[in-house]
Amino acid sequence: MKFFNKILFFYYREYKLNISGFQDILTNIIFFFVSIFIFIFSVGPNKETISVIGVAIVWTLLLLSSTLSLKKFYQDDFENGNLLIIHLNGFSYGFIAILKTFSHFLFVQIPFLLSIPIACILLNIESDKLMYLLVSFGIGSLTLSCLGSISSSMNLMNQRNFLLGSVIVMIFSVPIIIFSVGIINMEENFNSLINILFGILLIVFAINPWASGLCLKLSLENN
Amino acid sequence: MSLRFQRLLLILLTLVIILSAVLLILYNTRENVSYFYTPSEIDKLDIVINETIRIGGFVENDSFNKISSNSFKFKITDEKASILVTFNGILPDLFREGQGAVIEGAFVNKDIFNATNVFAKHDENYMPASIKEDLKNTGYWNKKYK
Amino acid sequence: MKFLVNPSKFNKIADYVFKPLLILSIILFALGLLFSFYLSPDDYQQGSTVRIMYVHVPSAWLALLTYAIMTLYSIAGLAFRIPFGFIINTAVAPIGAVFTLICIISGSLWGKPMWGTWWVWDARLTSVAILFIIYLIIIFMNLSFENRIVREKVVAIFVLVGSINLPIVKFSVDWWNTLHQPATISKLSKPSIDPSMMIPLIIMTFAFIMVGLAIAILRIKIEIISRKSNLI
Amino acid sequence: MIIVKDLSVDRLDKKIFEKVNLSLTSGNITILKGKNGSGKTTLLKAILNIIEPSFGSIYWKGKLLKKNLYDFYNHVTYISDKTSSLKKLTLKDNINIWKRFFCSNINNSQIETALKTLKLENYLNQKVGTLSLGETKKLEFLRLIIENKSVWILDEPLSNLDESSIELMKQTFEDHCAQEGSIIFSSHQNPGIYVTEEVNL
Repeated sequence: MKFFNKILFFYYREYKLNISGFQDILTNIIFFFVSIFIFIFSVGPNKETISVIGVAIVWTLLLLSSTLSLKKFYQDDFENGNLLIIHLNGFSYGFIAILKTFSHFLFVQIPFLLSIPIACILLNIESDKLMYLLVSFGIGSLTLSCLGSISSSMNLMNQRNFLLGSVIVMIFSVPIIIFSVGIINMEENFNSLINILFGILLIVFAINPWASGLCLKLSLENN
Repeated sequence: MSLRFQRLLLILLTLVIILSAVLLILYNTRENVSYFYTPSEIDKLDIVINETIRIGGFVENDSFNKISSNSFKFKITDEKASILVTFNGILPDLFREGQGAVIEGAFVNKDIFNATNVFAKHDENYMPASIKEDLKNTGYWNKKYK
Repeated sequence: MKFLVNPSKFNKIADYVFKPLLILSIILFALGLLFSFYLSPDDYQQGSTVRIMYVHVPSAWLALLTYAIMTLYSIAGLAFRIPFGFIINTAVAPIGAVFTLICIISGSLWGKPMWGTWWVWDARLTSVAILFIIYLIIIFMNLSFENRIVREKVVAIFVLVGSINLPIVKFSVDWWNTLHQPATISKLSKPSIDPSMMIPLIIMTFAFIMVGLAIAILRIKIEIISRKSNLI
Repeated sequence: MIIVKDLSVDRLDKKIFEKVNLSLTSGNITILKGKNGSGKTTLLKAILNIIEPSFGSIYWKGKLLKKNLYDFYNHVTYISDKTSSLKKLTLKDNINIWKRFFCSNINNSQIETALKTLKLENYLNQKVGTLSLGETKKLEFLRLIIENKSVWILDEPLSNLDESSIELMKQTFEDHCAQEGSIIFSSHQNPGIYVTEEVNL
């Protein structure tokens, strides 16, 4: 029973950390909206073209803005030694990775999920497509968090170019983009595409604890 | 929940998840994530006017006629259904009757499909041109090997 | 078989084998080019554009083969703690990248006459492009870590995570009926390629393998020496 | 409780230390002495099973450390030279987080007394980032007291502390040993604390 308290209070700590630094989450959302404006100005404000490519814009910008906050994953806790303290408190490395992924999902991806309806109004995407977009991003965002956890734990000790982490996330999210945009445009085989997206989520979710856990162990060992 | 128990739990969880994921993906990719539709599939779906889709199949024999310098009319078939296609543009040099082709475009009305571009699909058998001649005159020339 | 695992044994075998390997690869290349240009006939459908196949198909195979070798060696490095695996990882990555680049360029050169476009967003082509970018990431990763132990292991982990893409490249043609034609040689029962075209293909493949091996031997020796000397 | 049998760790094929023996039973203190970079932190991390020793073994309560690692982690607190408190939060939040996250059965009055002894009580609502280096170091000791585990593993605890704080540290060490606790700490100058075992690296 003590263990579940520890998990609960781990999230209390994450909540306190993220609420105090609320401007980080807000900057992500602002980045998301500003890039939508840039797209609208560059493409031109006529309604048809925007509603055709609107879904693709939303998805690519969500992907890009979720790779913005990779530094917040493990880097801060690694530098001030908290990662070691959390491990000494009885969490194995794989478990830390899962907890961190869910905390990233809660505190970074959920605000994006909430800001999608507003983005859809800006890009005048019809309401039924909005429904598909929310569902597909709901699944896709957890996959992006798992990929973010893998790539940021790989780049913990990599001082020279940290951008490699976001490149890794983008490369592995190509199938996610293909199927989620496919869901929204091709309505008739809807549930099979959702299953494929869910399958990709499961694969990445299963790999995440082992890949991130091993990288965390390595970084702590050779710090 | 000792560390070793967590590790055991993780191993179990990973195996179950990977298994269900692979089953899920293999089951779903089997039928319908296709790069293009075959003409028989098109008949089953309700045709949506000028929505760009891709159709793949064989060019029906002696259905190909040239209207003007670069506008053509031919039929795409997969031995079960066939669709009349109009196309203006340059055809790839591999494009012939009986040859596989993938066309991209939209339905102009109920049964005419206006293609925006045509890809000639090359099947996987390679055979020297010389053998084609002697097969032809010995009469073994198989219709499919056009 | 010890030389596959032990650096010093590998060095001995490498010095012994390198000279003949180089000569052999030059001969095979000359033979292969001769065969593919002059002695092999035109294809009954495509005419002479099929000759690009003699470069495209071997480089595609070798790109996948190098990645498979890297995956095996990173498993050996991580699970069985064989340090030689990490040496192979850092040494072979650029060779795989070059083979994938040759495959992509020759593929698009071949695609222009055959399909009518330089590049079409098709399952196999995208997965090969992803494979190329994964190779680039591996090379960049090798350059950006200071600590050697962390660099080796993180690269090995990334190779393993990236190996999900390998089956996708292999089976992308069968899963999604794509524009790219299904595998010609994989149907071992009745390879639908005429023997007269098969010979140059085999010769070119062996030529590519020899060249790849020669460069790999050189790079592995450099890697071993650099590890012994500065031990960063 | 902790027995280390001729442990040796090498990093990048360089020997950091060799054949180190150490035994720590409840109620006494061990000090690791050595100049900078002589592997004191590496030895502490090896004891915490963070670093794989290349030779030798560590026993906790008679059993091999790897076997009952969870039990070991339940009895150990580790203070590294880095300040582990969250800079963006106030001192009060930090204390709340530590108290709950470590599920420690310490009541508020004990925390109050600890704050008074460490003279940190008037910084409660101040962000930790604004405190001075010495005060954040004392904050680490506050976490030590909040966790109240039996074994303390400290890395350079007495660096950048003023005279009165060092006196204070000696006092807390003695109280902790009186209640059957044990301490391993590393230091490059000799602090003059009663030490039962000394390990020179």
